[in-house]
Amino acid sequence: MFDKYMIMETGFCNVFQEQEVIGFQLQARLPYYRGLGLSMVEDIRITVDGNAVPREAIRFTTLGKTYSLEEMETEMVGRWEFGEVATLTINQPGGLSSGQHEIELVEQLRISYLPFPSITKDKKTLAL
Amino acid sequence: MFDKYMIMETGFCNVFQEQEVIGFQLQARLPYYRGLGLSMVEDIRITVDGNAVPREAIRFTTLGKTYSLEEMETEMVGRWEFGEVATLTINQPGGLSSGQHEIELVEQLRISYLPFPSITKDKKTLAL
Amino acid sequence: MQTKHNIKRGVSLYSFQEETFLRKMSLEDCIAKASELGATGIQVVSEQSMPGFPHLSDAFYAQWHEWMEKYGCTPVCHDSFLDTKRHKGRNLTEEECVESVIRDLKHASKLGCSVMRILVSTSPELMEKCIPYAEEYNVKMGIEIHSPWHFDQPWIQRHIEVAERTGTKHFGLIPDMGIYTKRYPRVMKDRLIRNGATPAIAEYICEAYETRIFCEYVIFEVRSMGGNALDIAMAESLRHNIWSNPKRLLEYMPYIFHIHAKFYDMVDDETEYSIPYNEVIPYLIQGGYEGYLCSEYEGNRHIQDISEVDSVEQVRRHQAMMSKLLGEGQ
Amino acid sequence: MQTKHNIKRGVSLYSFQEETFLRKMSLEDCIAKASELGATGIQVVSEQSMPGFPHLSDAFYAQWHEWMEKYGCTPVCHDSFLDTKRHKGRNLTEEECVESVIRDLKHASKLGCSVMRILVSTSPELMEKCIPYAEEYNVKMGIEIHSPWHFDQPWIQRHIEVAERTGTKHFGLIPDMGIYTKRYPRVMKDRLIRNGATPAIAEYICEAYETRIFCEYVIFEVRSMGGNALDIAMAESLRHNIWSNPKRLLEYMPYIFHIHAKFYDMVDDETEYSIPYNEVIPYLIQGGYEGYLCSEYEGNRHIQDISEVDSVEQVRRHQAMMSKLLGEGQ
Ligand SMILES: [Mn+2]
Ligand SMILES: [Mn+2]
Repeated sequence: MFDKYMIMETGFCNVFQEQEVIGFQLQARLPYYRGLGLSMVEDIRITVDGNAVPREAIRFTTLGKTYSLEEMETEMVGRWEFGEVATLTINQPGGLSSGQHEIELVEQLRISYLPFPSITKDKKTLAL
Repeated sequence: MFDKYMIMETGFCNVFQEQEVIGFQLQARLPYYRGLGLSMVEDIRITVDGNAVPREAIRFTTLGKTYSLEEMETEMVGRWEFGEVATLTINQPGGLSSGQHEIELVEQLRISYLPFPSITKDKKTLAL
Repeated sequence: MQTKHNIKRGVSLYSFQEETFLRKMSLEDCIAKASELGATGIQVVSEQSMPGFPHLSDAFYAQWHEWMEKYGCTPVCHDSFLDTKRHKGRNLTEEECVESVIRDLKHASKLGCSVMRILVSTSPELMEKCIPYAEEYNVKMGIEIHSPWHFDQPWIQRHIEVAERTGTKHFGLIPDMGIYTKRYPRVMKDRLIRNGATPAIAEYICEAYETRIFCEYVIFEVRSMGGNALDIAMAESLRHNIWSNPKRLLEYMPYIFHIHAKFYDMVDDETEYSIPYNEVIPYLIQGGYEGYLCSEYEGNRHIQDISEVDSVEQVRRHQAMMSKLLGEGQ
Repeated sequence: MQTKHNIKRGVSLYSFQEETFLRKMSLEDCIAKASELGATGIQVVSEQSMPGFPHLSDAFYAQWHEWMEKYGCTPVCHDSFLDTKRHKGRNLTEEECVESVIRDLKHASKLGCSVMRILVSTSPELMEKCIPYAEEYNVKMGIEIHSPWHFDQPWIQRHIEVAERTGTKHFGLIPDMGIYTKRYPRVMKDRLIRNGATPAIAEYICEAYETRIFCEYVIFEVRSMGGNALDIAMAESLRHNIWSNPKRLLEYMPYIFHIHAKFYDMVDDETEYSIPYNEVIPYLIQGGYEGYLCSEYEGNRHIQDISEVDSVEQVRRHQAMMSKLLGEGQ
C-alpha cells in the first residue's frame, strides 16, 4: 500500500560514538494502512549494495525507545504507528563509505487476519 | 472416473501376420462418463516396461474400424463409446517376449467444457 | 411442514454408470430398475446410455417408448453436451453450436423428453439464439446450476436475465443438488486418504469446510502444514464444492422445471452424508415445485477402488429418502 | 424511482490515508474536509488516525468531541481490528479475544460511535460471546461483508444465524460496497500493466471478469497463454473480486446498520469506474436503509506510483455522486 514510502530519502547517515564510526542509520516507515504492535513486526531485513546486514546488528527506534528485533518480538505495548518514521540503526564498525549505496529494506509483518506473513520490499539508492 | 478400468486384463497378445510377429495388442476403454467423438481423443500414450511406444506405431480399432492417431484427429463421425472396449495394436516387429510386462496407458481427451486436457493413466502388469 | 405438492420422483440413468460401463446392466435393465425403485421419471445422458448417438434409428426410439410404457415411466430429461472443441485447433462457430443444440433438441423431442439439460459452461448469448428452436421442438432447455456455480453467481444471473427478458417458457434452470454440499463428502475424503492424503490434514480440511472458512485460506494453511500434493489437491477441491443458500429456490422457482438430485453417499434410507435433503426439499414444497427430482448417483468413482459398487442399492436408499421427505404414503 | 428515505452521507477518514500517512493532513484536517464535502457522519480506522491507540487520554476524546461539534459531524463507526496473532507462536485465547473486543467497544463508546466494524475473519462463536458487552456499551457490532465474502456466503450466513437466533439489536452486518465490483477496477489493471503485466492478457482478464467466467478457468487460460507472474497474479485476483447480487440488501436490511461505501476510481461526479452505485443505492432506498453511507476511498495505492494522490477530490466526487443518487436537493 505504501511500499514506495518505506525507505525515507532523508536521514541516511553514519553514526558516530566518541568520534568513531560505529554504524549507520536509515529512516523507515511501515507499508501498512494502520499502526501495528511491535510484537507483530516479525522481521526487518536490510541489504546494502547487495550485502545483507545481520539481524542482530539492527536496532529499531520509535517514539524515543530503542529495541533489538528480538526484543520487539515480545514487546506488547510499543507500536509502530501509521506513517511514523522510525530509525533503523545498524551496528557496523566503520559504517559505510561516502557516496551512493543501494539500500533494500524488507518488512515482514504478522497480520492476524491474513493466513500468510505480509512481506513488503522497497529499494532506493541513497547518498551518504 | 473409470481410470482403473482403462486397460483390460484380457486380450493382451502378440499379433501375427503370415506367421511373423508384427506387433502386439491390448484392449482399452475410455475413463470418461460418456462416449466421445474420435477427434477429441487427443493422444494415446503407451509404455511397455518403461519404454514408450512411438505414436506412429499405434492403431486404434473400434466397432470394426481402424485408425492411426493422426487419422483420429480429423475423424468427425466415429466415436469411442462409453465402456466400449477398443483394440490398440502396436506395430513392433517381433512383438513382446512371453512373460509379464508392465503396461502403462495414458489417454488424453479434449473435453470442451474443461479449460485443460483430461489426462488419465492406468498401469497394469499383464502376462503374455 | 407442508406436504401437499406435485413433486415427482425420477432416476437419472447416469446413476447406473458403473454397471453400464461394465456391461452389467443394459439400458432396459436401468429403466426397469428405476421403475422398480418407485421412480416414474427417467433422465438420461444419451451419450452414455445410447451408443450410436446422435445417429439413432427409428427402431431405437420405438424400442425406447415401448420400454417407457412397459415399465410405466415418463421420459423427462435428456442431458446434452456441446462439443465446442470438436475440431482440433478451433472452436465451433456460433452457427455450428446452434446446430448442435438443435440436433439435441430433436433427439430430446424424439425421446419424449420435455426437458433438456444444457451444460453450465454454455453462454447466455448462445442460449438466447436457441430459444426459438426450443419453442419449435417444445423442449425446455435448462442451464444446469452445478457446483461451484449457484443461483446468485453472476454467470447464472446473466442466464436468468435472458429468461426474464425473453419471457420464454422454454429456457430456465436445472439446479443440481450438489450445490447443497453441506459437509465434505466422506467418500471423497476416504478415497483421497487411500491415495496418499494425510489423514490429519484431510480431517482439518473437512472441519474447515464445515466452519465455512474461505477456501483460499484453507489452501494456504494446508501448504503451511507441509501438505503433500494430494492434501493440496483436496484443499483446492474446496474451490469447487459449495453449500449454497437453499432459500434461493423460492425466488427462482418460476425458472426451475427440473432437478438433478445429485448424491454421493447414502448412509441409510434417510441420510445422504453430505447433502441435507431435509433442508432443501421443504423449500421445493413451499415454492410449489412441480417437476421431477431425479436421483443422480455420483459416488461410484470414489469407492470403486475398494469395493464393488452397488448403484442400485444407493438409488434405492435415495428414492426411499426422497419419498419420506416428500411425505408420500402419509 | 423512490427518493424518500433517511439515508445519510458520511466519510471514512481511511479515504485520506495517503495524506495522513504523508502528514499532509492532520486528523482535524480530515474531519474538516469531510464536513466541507457535505458529509455529516464520520467513520474512522482508529489505529490509523489516532496514534497512541488504545491508550488515548481524556483530553484526546474531549478534543475529538470538540471537533465533531465544530465541524457539525456525528461520529458513526469505529473500524476495529482483532490481533489474534499478537503473540509469536500462539493465538489469543477466546478470553483474550473478548477482552480485545471490549477494549474497542469502550473506545467506540468514548468516541460516540454507535457502530463498530468487526473484521470478516472474526468467528460467529466469538461474536456471540461479545454481544452482552456490545449491549452494555450500546455499540452495534457489524461484521464487514467484504469481497470476496457476500451475504449468501456460508461464513456470513453463520453470522446471520447468530444475529437471528439471539435477536440482539447489537450485532449485524456492515456491507462494504466492494462486493458490487461489476467491472475490474481500471486503476488496478493499469498499475499491474505498469508493473509488468501483459496488456493484451490484462485486457482479456477484464473482459472475462465482465463475462462472469468462473475465475479458476480464467486463471487456467492465462497460464495457457504463457502469462507472466503478474498476469497470473492479476488472474488470481479474480478470486477476491466479486459482483454480488444487490437484491440481497433487501432481504438482510434488518441486520444492516452501517455501510462502507468503498470506491477505487471516481471518473467524474457521477461515475465510479467499477462499482455501479446507481444499481445499488435504489435497493437501499427501497429497503428503507436508515444509516450512513461512508465514502471509503481505496484507490491511492494503485496510482501513487505515477501521480500525486488527491483523495480529497476523489471523495468530493464520490459525495457528489451519492448526493445525486440519493435525490438530495430535488
Ligand atoms: Mn447433474
Ligand atoms: Mn471497508
